[in-house]
Amino acid sequence: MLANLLTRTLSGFVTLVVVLVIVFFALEALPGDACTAYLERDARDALLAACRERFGLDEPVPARFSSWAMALASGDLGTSILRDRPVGDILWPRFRNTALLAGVAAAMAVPIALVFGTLAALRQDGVFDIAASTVVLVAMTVPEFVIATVLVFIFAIWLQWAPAVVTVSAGAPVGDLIGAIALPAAVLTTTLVAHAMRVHRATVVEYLAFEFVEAARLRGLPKWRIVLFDVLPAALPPTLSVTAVSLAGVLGGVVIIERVFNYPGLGTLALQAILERDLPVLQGAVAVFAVTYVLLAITADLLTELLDPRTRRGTS
Amino acid sequence: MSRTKPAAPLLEAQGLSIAALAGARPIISNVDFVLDNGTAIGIVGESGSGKTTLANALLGNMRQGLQRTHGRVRINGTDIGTLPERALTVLRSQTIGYVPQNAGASLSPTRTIGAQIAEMLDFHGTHDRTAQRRDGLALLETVGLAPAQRFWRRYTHQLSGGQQQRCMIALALTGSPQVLILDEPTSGLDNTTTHNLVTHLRHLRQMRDLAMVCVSHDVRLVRALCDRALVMFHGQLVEDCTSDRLIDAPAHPYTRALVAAIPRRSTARPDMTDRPPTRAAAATSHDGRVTGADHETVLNIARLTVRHPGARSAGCNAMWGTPRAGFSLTDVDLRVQKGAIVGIAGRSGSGKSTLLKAISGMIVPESGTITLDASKPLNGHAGQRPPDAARRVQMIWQNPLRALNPRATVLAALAAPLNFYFGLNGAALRDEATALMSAVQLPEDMMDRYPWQLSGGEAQRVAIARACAAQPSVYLCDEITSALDMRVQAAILSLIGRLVRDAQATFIFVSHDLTVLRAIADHVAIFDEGRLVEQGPVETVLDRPKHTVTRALLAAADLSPSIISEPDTSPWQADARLS
Amino acid sequence: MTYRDTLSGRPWRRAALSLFVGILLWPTDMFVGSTAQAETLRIAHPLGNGGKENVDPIHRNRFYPVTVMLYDGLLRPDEAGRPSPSLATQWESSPDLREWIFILREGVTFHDGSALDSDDVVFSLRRVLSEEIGSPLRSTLAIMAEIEALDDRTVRITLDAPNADFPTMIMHYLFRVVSSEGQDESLDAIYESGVGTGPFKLTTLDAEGTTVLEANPDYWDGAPGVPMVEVIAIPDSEARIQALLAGQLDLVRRVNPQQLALFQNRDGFEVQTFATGDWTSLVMRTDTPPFDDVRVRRALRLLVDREAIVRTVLGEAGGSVSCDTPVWPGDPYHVAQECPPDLEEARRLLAEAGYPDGLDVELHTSGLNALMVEVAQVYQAQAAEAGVRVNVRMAPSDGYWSNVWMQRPFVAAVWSQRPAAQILSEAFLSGANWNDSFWDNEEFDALLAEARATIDFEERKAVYARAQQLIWEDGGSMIAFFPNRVRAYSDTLSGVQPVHDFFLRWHEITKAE
Amino acid sequence: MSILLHHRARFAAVSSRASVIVPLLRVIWRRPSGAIGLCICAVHALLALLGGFIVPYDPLAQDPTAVLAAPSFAHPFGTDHLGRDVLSRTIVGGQTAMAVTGIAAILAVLWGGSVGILAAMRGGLADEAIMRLVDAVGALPYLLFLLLLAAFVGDSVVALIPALALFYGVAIVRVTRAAALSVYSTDFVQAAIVRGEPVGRVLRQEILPNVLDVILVDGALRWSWMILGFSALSFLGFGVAPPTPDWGLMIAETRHVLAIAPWAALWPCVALATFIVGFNLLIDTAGKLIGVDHEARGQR
Repeated sequence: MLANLLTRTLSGFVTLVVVLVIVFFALEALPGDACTAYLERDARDALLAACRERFGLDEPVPARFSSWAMALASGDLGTSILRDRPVGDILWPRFRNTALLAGVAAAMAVPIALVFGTLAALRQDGVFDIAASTVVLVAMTVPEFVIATVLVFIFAIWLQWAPAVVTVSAGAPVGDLIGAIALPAAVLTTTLVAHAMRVHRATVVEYLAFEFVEAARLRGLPKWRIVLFDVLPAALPPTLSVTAVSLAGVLGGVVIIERVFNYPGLGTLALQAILERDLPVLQGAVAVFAVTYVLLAITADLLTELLDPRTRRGTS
Repeated sequence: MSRTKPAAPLLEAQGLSIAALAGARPIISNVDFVLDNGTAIGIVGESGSGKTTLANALLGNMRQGLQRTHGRVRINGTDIGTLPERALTVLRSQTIGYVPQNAGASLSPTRTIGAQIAEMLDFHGTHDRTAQRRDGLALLETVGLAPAQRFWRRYTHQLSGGQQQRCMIALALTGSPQVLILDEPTSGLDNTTTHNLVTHLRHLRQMRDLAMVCVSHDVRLVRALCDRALVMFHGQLVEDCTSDRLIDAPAHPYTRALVAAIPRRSTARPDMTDRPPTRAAAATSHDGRVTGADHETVLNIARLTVRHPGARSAGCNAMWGTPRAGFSLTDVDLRVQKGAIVGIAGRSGSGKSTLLKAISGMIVPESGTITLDASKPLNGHAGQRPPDAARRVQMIWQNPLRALNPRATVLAALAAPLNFYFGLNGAALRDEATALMSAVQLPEDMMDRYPWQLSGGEAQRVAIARACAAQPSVYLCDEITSALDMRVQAAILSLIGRLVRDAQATFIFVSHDLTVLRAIADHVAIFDEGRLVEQGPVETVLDRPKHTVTRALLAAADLSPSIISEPDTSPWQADARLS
Repeated sequence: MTYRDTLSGRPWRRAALSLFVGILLWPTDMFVGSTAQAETLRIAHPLGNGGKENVDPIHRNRFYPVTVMLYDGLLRPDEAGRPSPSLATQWESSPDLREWIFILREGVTFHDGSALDSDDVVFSLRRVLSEEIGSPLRSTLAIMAEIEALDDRTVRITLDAPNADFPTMIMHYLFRVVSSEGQDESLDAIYESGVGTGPFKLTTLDAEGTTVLEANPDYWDGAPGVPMVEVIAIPDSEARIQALLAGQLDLVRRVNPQQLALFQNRDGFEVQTFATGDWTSLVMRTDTPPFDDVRVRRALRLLVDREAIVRTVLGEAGGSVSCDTPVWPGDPYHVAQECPPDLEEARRLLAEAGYPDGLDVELHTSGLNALMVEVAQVYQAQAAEAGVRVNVRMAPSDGYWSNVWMQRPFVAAVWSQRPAAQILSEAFLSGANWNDSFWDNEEFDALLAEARATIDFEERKAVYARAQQLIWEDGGSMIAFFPNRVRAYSDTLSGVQPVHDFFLRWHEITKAE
Repeated sequence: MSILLHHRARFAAVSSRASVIVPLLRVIWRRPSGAIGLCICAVHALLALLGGFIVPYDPLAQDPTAVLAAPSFAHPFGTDHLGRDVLSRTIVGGQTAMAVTGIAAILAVLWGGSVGILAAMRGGLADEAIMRLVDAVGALPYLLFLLLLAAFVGDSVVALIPALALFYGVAIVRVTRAAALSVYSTDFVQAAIVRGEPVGRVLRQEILPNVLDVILVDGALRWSWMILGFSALSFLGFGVAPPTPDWGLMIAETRHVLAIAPWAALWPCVALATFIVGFNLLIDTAGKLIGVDHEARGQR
C-alpha cells in the first residue's frame, strides 16, 4: 500500500508538472498579455512598451519560462503581476473557501446519493428508478446558473431563508461564510448527487446480481439485511471513489457557481487571472486545482483500499 | 443403509416438472425421488442437464424466467409450492441448508466470516454476542476449520477455495437443518482439497445425522459421498441406484457413457494402441529421463530459470495494478522426444504454466536454453522469434471461449495461422480449413459459426484445429480438459491420441488431474515450487512414486471410500495455502 | 480484545459518529455573523479592475464608487449639467480663453483635519499630467500648460490653446482634489491614503470584498444622511440584482431595461429612470475599404431604423435617438437632428458605390457589454432589408480593446457619457488617440478649433452644430441612441437624485429604518 | 471479461445478420428507459432534419412590438429579448451544435481510440507518457481548459471542432485504453502474439473488433455531453455567434430576464435537457444490451 501510495504521489507530481507547463504555454499562446489586458483602450505604443518592461514581459518566452520554473522549484509561487501581492496570500483564503464549499457539498451529496441510488437500484427499471435517473440527468444537463437563479428566487428572494449572494471578503472567518454557503453548496450538491447517484445505482445493481446475494437470500435472510450489510459495504468503495473524482470534475466548473453567488473562491480567481493574463496567479490556482485532483484521486484509491477488505493487504 | 420409513419422508419430489416461461421445452420433467432422514443422495448430470434447477426447486426457489409446470416438492409432508415466502424462509434456514456452487462468490466479500455466521445465528434466535461467537466457533470447528479463532476474523478473499466451501457449509448449518443441499461442492477445487472436503462431509453426516443431496457432474464424488445416486439426463432421471452400482454396474446407456469417460488407462488406450511400438520403450532409461537414440529430441530445455516477481507481461502496464503473485522456475531440465506426450503435474502455483509460457515465448526466461530440433534456439519473446520458430510451437488454452476471438468465426480462427504462416487465401484456405475441421471431427458447416454458438467441447476442438493448422512440432496444452464435462474430456483425450498417432505430433500436457495424465501421457514430470522434482515414464512415476510430492498428489487424486474414511492426513492441511 | 478490536470495534465508531455530528452542528452557532446595521447604505461595485482597485482618484485602477465619495472636484454639475461650485466657488477666464482662475471655498478641511488650500489643488492637477501615473485623464487635460497657486485660495491654470469649455473638462468625474500633506511633492506616486474632503471617510479598503466608509460629519455641504456606507464587490450583474431583491443591497446602479418588470410588481423598491449620454457605436474604419467610400458608410448608417432599435433593445426604459453624434440631449451643445431610415437612398448610394447587389460585411462584437451584442443583432436584421448582409462575429471579451477595437474594419464599441467639448476632440479629431473610425476630416478639425476659441455660447453652439452635421454626413460611427439609465433601490432610501453615478450627491441620501 | 466479450459479439453478430438497427431498436423498445429514450431521440431527429421547414416564424426575425412577449397563440413559446419567436428558435436551435459537435465527436473517437489502443499495446514509457498527459488534462479545471482552448482558436465555430475533439478525445483515450488492456490480456490475443503475428495484425484482427463497440458507445455518449460543453462555451461568449439560434446561446442571452420571461430560457433548456436525457437513456440501454455498461464505469 505504501509503495502504491508512493508511485501514485510520484505520478501525481509528474501530472502537476505537465499541467503547469501546458498552462504556461497555453497562456503564452493566447493573443494579448497582461499589459493589453491592463491598459485596455490605451494598450498601444509607448504606454504598452513601458508596461511590458515594468512587468518583465519584454523578455523572450524561454527566458521567462526558465526563471518562472526556477522560482517555483525553490517554492516561490511568485508575485501577482497586476496586484503586486504574493500569490500565496491571494490564493490561500480563496482555496480555503472553495474547499469549504466543496466539502459541505460532498458531505451533503454522498448520503443523498447513497439513499436514492440504492432505492433506484432496488427498483430497477421501476417508476422510481426511471424518474430518479431522469431527474439526475436533467440535473446534470441544466446549466448551473439556471438552477442557481431558480434557487435564489425561491429561497433568497421569495422565502428569504438564505442570502442571495455572498458579501463577505475572501479572508473572512469561516463562521461568516457558513451563513451564506447554503445556496451555492446546494447547487454544487445537485450536480454532485447526480454523478454519485448514477454510479452508486449502477454499482448496487451490479452487486445485487452477485451470487452472494442470492446465497444469503436462500439462507433465509431478509432482503433489507442483505442490502444493508452486504451489498452497501461492497458498493461503497466504487461510489466514494467516483464521487471523489467527480468532485474534482465538478470543481472544474465551480467558477460559474462562484460567480453567480459572488462566492470568493478559487474558480473566479483563476478566471480573472486568465482574463488579466496574470500568469503567476493562474499557475498558482491551476496548481492548487491539479493538486486537489491528484489528492482526490489518491484519496479515492486509499478509500477503496481501506473500505474494501479485498484490496486491503497484510491483515493476517 | 437401512430404511425405516416414517409417515412423511423428509424430502420428496413428485412428478416435478419445470419449464422456462417463454419456451415450451421443460428444463426438468417428471422427477420423482424420496429422501429419508440421514441418507445422502447424489444427483449426477452434465452441464445443462437441469441439476442446479432441481436443487433450487428443492428449496422452493425458481430462478428467474422459470416456472413449475407439474408435480410438487414436499418437505416433511408439506407442499412447499403452497407456502408463503415467509414460511419458505424459515423452512430454508431451519430444515434445509443450501450450499451453493462457487463458494467464493457466494460469501459476502466485505464482511468477516465471523460476522456472517453471527448474523445467521442472530437470525436464528441467538441474540447474545458471546453465545454467537461461541456457537459460531464451534460450527467452524465442526466443518474442520481449526483453530476456529483464526478464521473468525478473516474475509472471504483470505481463504482458500476449500476453506470457503467449508464456511458455506458452516453457514448452512447455523439453522441446524435436517438436510443439506450441496451444489457442485467440489468444482474449482484441486484434488487435495476435494479429498479433504469429502472426508469432512462424511464425518459431518455421521456426527449430525444429516441428510444430503449432492448435485455434481463427478461420478466419483457421488460415489464417495452418497448412498444413492440419481442420474439426470436432459432433465429426466434416467437411473436410480446405489452409489456403488453407479460405477460398477451402470444400467442406463448414458450412465455407462459417463462412467466410461472417467479417465483411466484402459478407456483412453484403445485409440492409442496402434501408436508406434517403439515409443513406449524409448521412454525409459536408467536416470528416468526420456532418452533413446532411436528417437530424435524435438525439444530440449536446459537449466531453465524464470523469475517474475511482479508479473508484467509485455504491453500490459501493471504499474497501477496489483502485482500478481510471483511465479518462477528454477533450473528445469526437460527433454521431449518426438511423438511423445509429456504430462506435467503439480499443485497450483508449482510452475507448470510458467514452463509453457516460457516455451511459447509469452515470458522471457532469465537464464537457460530452450532448443527446438537440437539446433534451433527458441529465444526471446514470441514476437521476436522468426515466424517459422513460432509456428513450430503451438499452445492450446484451458478455456476455449477465452482463447477464441468472439468476433471471429471458426473459419476466421483457422484462417489466422493458415494465412499468416502459409499465406493461404480464398479457396485454398477454405479447403485446408475443411481438412482441419474433419481432423478434429467437426462438421464442415460449423465453419461459419461464432465461438458462442459452439459447445465447450466443440470450441476446444476448434482451438486444437487452430493449433494443428500451424503444423507445429510441439503442442503445449494448458489444462485443456479441466473446464469440460467428463465425456467431452474423454473425447478430447482420444482426439489427442489420434493426432499423436497420425501426425507424429508431440504434446506437453499440463494437468492437475493425475488420472488424466495416467490415461494419456507417456512420460510424466512433477513440479513443485518451480522445480522439477520427479520425472520418468508414466508407469514408473505414478505407480512407484519416489518423491513425497508425487505421493501426496496421488493420494489426493483417489476418491475411493476406503481411503477417504481416514481423517485429514494429507501433507497439505486445509489451510496450507495461507502460509 | 486486541488492539485491533478496539480500533475497529464500537468505541472507535462512536468517536467517529460524535465527531461527524460535531462537524454538522459546529457552524450553527456561527450563523450570527456580522449583521449589517440598518442605517448602513449598501451598494455594489462590479469589480471592473479585478481587485486591483486603489483610491487614487485619477489612476487607471481608481475605485470610482469609493473615490467619488472620498473626494470632491473643483466643480460639479448642477441639475442642468452645467458647471456649478464645489470646492471652487468662483471661476473665470482671461478674454482669450487661455488663462483660467479658480477661487477655493473657505473652511474646507480634509479627513485628517488639515485645511484645503491652493497647494493641494495644484498638487492634484499636476499629478494628472504625470507620465508615471498614466492617468486616463491625462490626454483630456494635457491642454494645461501651467498650473500655479496665486495665493492660499487662488489657482491659475494656463492652457496651451484657447478653450471655452475648460470648466466642463475640469468637471470630469476623475478629477478630484487630494491632500498634498505628507506626499513629499512626489507627483508620480499612487495616492493611497484616501484622505479627501468628501462626505465619507475610508475605514476599510477591500476592493474584492466589502469596503467600509464612514460619514464625515464636518462635510462642507452638510453632514451625510447615513453614518456608514458599504461598497460590496459583486462582479456579476444578475447577482447584483438578486442581492438587491433579497435585501442584501440598498441600491443597484444599473439595471437592464428589460429587467424593469422585476421591480414593478414588488413592494419595497424604487426604480429611477434618467437620461444619460452613454452610447453604443458600430464603428467603421474610414481608412479601410469598403468604408473608405463615404457613400458606403453613409448608406450603412442611413438604413438604420433608430426608433426600432430603441424599442427593441431598450424596452420600457427607453432612450433618445441619436443621429450618429456623441453629444447627448443633456449636453448644452446638443442639436436636435432627424434621421429616419431611408432604405431607398441607402440602396442607391450602395449601387452608386459599386454594390448594386448589396454588400457583405463582417461586424465584430463581444459579450463585454450586452448592448454591443444586441445592437449588432438588431442592426444585422435591419441591414438585411437594405441588402447589406452583416456577418456578426463574437470576439472574446478579453483583449477586445487591443485586438479588435481599432483593428478590425467594423466593430461595436461602448462609451460612457462625456461632454461634447471633450468627446469630439477625444474620438473624432483626426489623429486623436481614440479616434476609432480613423476619421480624417480637415473641415471638422477646423470647426472644433474655432468652437473652442469662440467666447459667446450661442455662437459656439452653432459651430458645434456644424461639426455634428459633418459627422452625420461623413463620419464612420453609427450611434443609434443614448439609453436611459435605470437605477433601482430600496424604498427606504430617499434623496437619490436622477443623475449619473459620478455626480450623485451621496451625502444627501438618507435611509429609513 | 471473456463472457462479456462473447455476449457483445453475439449481439453484434445477431444484429449484423439482418440490419444493424432494426433488431437493436426492437430490443430497446421493450425496455421502458429505452423506449422513452427512443421516442425523445426520434422527435429530436425529426425536428433537426425538418426544423427549417416547419418553423412558424423566421428564427431570426425580430419584432420590436413583441419583445419578451408571453406565450400566446401567435407565439406558443413566447418571444425573446429581441422579439424573436422562441418556438422557431428552439426547433432549429440544436442544428449547429449537433453538426459541429458531431464532427468533433467523430474526430475525438478516431484520435482517442487510436491513441488509447496504442497506449495499451505499447505499454511502458509511451503508455506512461500518454497517461500523464491524459491525467494532466483531467487535472485542469475543465472550464478553464475550454476557455484557454476557445480563446486560442478565436471566434470561429469551425476552429472549435479540433479543440472540442482534442478535449473530449482525452477521455476516450482513457476508456479505450482500459478496454483494450482487458482485451489484450485475454488468451486469444496472447494466442495471436504467440503465433508471432505482427502488432498491426493483432490490433486489426483481434483487438479492434472487440473494443470498437465500447469506443462507439462511449463516443456517442460523449457526443451528447459535448453538446452541453458547447452550450457552456456559447454561454461564455465563444462558440456560436448570435443571432444564430443555439440552445446554449439562447439560455445565456436571456439570463437577465430569467425571472421575468422564463420561457425564453426554459424552452432551449428543455430541448437541451431532453435531448441529452433521451440520448443517454437510448445509448445506455443499447450499451447494456450489448454488454457495454457505461454507467458502471462512472464516467461522464
